Amino acid sequence: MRKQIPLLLTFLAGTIPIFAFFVPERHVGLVSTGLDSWLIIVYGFALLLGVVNVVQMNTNKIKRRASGWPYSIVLLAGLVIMGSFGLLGSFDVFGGIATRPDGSSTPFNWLYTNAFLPLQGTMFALLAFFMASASYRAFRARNVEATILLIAALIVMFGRIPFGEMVSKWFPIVTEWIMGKPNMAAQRGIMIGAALGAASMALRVILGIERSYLGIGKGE
Amino acid sequence: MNLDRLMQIDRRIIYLFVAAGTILPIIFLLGLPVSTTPPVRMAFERIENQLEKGDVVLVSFDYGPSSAPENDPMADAILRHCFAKGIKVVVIALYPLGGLSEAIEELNKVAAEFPELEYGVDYVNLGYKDGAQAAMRKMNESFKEVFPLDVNGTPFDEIPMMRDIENYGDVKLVATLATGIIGEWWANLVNAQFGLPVIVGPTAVSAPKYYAYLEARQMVGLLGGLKGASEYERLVMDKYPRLAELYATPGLYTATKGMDVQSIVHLIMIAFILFGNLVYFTQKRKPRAAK
Amino acid sequence: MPDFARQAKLLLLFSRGLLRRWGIRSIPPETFTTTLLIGSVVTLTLLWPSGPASCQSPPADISEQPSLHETTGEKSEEGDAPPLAEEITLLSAQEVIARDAPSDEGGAIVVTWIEPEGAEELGARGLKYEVLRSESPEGEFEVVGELEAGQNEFLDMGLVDGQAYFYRIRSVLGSHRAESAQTEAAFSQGNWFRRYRLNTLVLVIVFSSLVLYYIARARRAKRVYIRKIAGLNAVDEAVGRATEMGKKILYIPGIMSMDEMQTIASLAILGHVARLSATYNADLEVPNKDPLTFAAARETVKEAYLEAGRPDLYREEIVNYVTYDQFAYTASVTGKMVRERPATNFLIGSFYAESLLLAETGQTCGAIQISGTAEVHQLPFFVVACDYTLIGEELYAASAYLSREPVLLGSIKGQDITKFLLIIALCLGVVFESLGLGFIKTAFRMQ
Amino acid sequence: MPGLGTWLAAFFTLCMLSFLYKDNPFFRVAESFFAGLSLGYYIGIVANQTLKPNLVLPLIQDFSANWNLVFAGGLGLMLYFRYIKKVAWVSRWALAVYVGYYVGVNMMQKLHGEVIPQVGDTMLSLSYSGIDTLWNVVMVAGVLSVLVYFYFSAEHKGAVGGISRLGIWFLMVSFGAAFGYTVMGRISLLIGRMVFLVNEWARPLIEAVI
Repeated sequence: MRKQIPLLLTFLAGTIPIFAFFVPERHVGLVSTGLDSWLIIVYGFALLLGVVNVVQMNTNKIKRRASGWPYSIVLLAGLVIMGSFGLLGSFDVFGGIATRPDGSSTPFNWLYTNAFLPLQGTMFALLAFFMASASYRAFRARNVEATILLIAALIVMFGRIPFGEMVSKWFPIVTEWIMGKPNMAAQRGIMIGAALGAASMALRVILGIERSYLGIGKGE
Repeated sequence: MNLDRLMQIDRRIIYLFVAAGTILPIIFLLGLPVSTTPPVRMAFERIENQLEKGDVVLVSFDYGPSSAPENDPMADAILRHCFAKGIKVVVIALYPLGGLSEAIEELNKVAAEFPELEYGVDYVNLGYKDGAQAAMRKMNESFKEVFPLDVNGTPFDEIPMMRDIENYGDVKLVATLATGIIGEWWANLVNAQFGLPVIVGPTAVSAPKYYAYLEARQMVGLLGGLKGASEYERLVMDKYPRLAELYATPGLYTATKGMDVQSIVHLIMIAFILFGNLVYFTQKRKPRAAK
Repeated sequence: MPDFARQAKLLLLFSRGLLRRWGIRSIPPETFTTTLLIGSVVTLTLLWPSGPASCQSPPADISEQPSLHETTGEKSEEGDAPPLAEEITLLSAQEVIARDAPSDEGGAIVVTWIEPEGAEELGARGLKYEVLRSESPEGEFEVVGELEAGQNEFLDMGLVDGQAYFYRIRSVLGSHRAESAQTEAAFSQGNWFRRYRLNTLVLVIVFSSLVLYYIARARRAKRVYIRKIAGLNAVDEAVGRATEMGKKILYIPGIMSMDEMQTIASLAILGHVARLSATYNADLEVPNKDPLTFAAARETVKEAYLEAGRPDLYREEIVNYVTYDQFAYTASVTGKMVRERPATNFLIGSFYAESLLLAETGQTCGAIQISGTAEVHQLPFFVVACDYTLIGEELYAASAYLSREPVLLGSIKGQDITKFLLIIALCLGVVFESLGLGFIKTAFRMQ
Repeated sequence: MPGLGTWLAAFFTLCMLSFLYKDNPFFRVAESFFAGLSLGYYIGIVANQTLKPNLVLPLIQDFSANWNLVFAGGLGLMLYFRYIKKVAWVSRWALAVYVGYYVGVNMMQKLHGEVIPQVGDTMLSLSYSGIDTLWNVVMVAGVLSVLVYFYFSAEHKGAVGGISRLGIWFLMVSFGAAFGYTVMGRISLLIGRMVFLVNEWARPLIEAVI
């Protein structure tokens, strides 16, 4: 019974949106959108699950003096500072979490602007470097496939900068063509295939055939 | 042997090149040649030839910090162009994630370059309004209802230049610097329904879809990404010596510099790829020759 | 009443039979009833009139109509229609019919009519139609819509289901007016099928039946052939390598939640990897960005260790949570890669910009990397930086491929046959389109 | 002199960039702080933008109209039953409903929103005059060959093998091109960070020092 109720719940919950997709009748739509708004709340609850785990792991690390434990203190400090500004903000302490009416920052917003955004932006910007090293290593004409990959990448990279246009006016034109025709065709092929794969997966989940995500083995 | 080592080049050497290729052009102006394209010239000529001193242009900040490197220079170039020509500017922000901070920052920066202009008379910042599409519709009836106060909290009626501006009818043009869907709304909603001419400055990624609007004449100009912005800079520099001087200021980030970075880093990457293949083939041929 | 009871019992038996077919062997009746009860309670609460989703407010719809009327009305006053000739015979619209709007949730009536003779010519001079509505045949008619000449259909929305409505069409040209006959009473109602989604319904039925058929066939021990997928053949070897080297296996299930099919596919593969790790006593770690995926991954790994007969090796730290931000998560995981130098990285699931950051760092750390995603925009980066990449559909086929379970393999076969039919349809569509016959393409139009 | 906020931002930017050289304590501090900070940030966001407006406020303001949200809250709480040994198995219920619902949504979305329109859009006419026909042939051939590549239950030999090979080539063109096309956007991001470091932090700092 412990294993079957979840499978039945999955089945019931899974048929609702499928039914609602074809049936315009108002009440059917209400069930579907209602369940949707419930699940947004459920998802909100889930975050705390992660927070609990992070706090547990890091306090353990500090207690055990595991290697790198001082960094756990840094992590928990970040969590406590930002988290408490955020929670207090929801009771309108410090003027909420956005900017105040006079344009000045709340503490939450100040940390967001001066710590969160630069950290996030820099991590994202590292990609420029990684693209350079990855392309140097991978774009080698080892075989037919790798050569095609290499040539397509080189043409498009040339076609995107003014220098390429100066060398030949064909670079931007060929670039647009590659992006619009063969690239588009391949992406469509991938999308159609993947969509069928996902739909088949969905069907297996609804029918309870695929259930490893619930931690329910095949034995039952 | 040596070639082997070249193949396994330390990635940090590549990183060093990329970093240098990014920082140096930001500090020193290289000024690689820029050729202009019709969509950008259309935008420039619209402001240059069809507007007169005293006309009003609406500039909408519809982007945030995430796309600032691309959109900032466009906003600056258009603001500078308007100010240099004596066109009055109404600035608004409709993008929720940081549109207002961009609007304040860029307008303050450019306005400081034109000390002869006066806030409230020659330019104004009406601030941010949420619900972009609704605000855009409502502005057709009344700017005042959408923006009762400016960004400093001054009531609409106490701003001298706003006395003559009631709705879109009193504005000659709107320029939107956009990262998301808001730019499209200016074209397919405001232009289509209210007939206000629109110039859009989108990011490079979203530029292709705007060509359709340009062809359908729902827009009067397009500045696609950094490239478009650098072309606009070239056009205003050629026309206004004062701006050319300004754009040569060392500490100023411009699209021309950004585009220099793009060209150089792209070329660095291409060079490394070609070099890698060169070494690969020389090495591959060697054993054969030995046989 | 006994009839009802018998039907209910039959339904129960039928559902249990179905479930048995799907491999759920025994369901105690009380479980089934409990679930049905829970289901009906949920349904009832959601159906409660003042539910959270009952935000459709008909008055809002109605209030929009007068404004529409207003603006168009203004235009017609300053309109640029040429002055009217004195002699003009304005005819009324013919055959005005009002009926429930099809394929909707109710509250709408569609009114159609045939334009009067000469409408085309008069249209150029500003002929308009006003749609008049009343709730009783003798009652007052009010204007609910205004249309230009050339149109002959009006959708009246925001109505009350079950209330009778009567319509007339008034032709208006300058000061001339001509009213049509009144329609019979029309009622709006909710419908039970969206007819314009018929093509999807057909696809769903064909697809599901094929999948179910081949599952049933595979159960009857018909072998299913699956082509080689290099990335999946490498899984066992990759886990073995980590065991030999005494180093970690890092499994990253993407950054999306359990509402994403790729995540579910990834967890199926994680189940396999975890079983292998348990068997070989390899060191597995699964860092998570999404909290629900984290919860599910825990269940998956725990069960896998149990199945492998090594519940003693399972530790809560195997599956851990990092943070909810995409890039903070990436920073943590790349840091972990550099410090702990895992022998094997699995990057399987839904990835965005972090794909290359993770894959490139893993590559420089010398790990064997097996990646898989259906995100078209991230595939290039995985292909470039990983040893093996599961592309799109290969990701979804993985659980069947790895487990070799007939039921799962059967579903792949069913999916392939659907693909075959689509290829045929595509070829036919191209041929007919080239011949100027667009009916196949029309059948694939999405609405 | 740059302000406190600018100093903080510059510090973290440099810490993150130092990872390019190698792992080091500065990066580790930034990385750990970032993990904690971002989690705290989302606690704030979830509390203020999901739980407060969707659950707490509706229940407080008008309980009689929104009482069914109690069930949503209950479902959410079920996730935590895993910490109570006796009822731990109930924690799967919430997950089951969540997965079930979105799996149903996904199935329709994929078949209706992806398969049907993408197949339909590929039904291109091959009877135009001139180059357009050739391009349409490329398009149709690309989609078909990639689909054949994804055909699992046939051996990729002979004709099927040949077509699927063509499919791989199309995939390679696409991957190479998409890679090259993305470079520009990534460099823009890097420019953003570098302009911040150079113009907003380093330059005022140097000017202040000199």
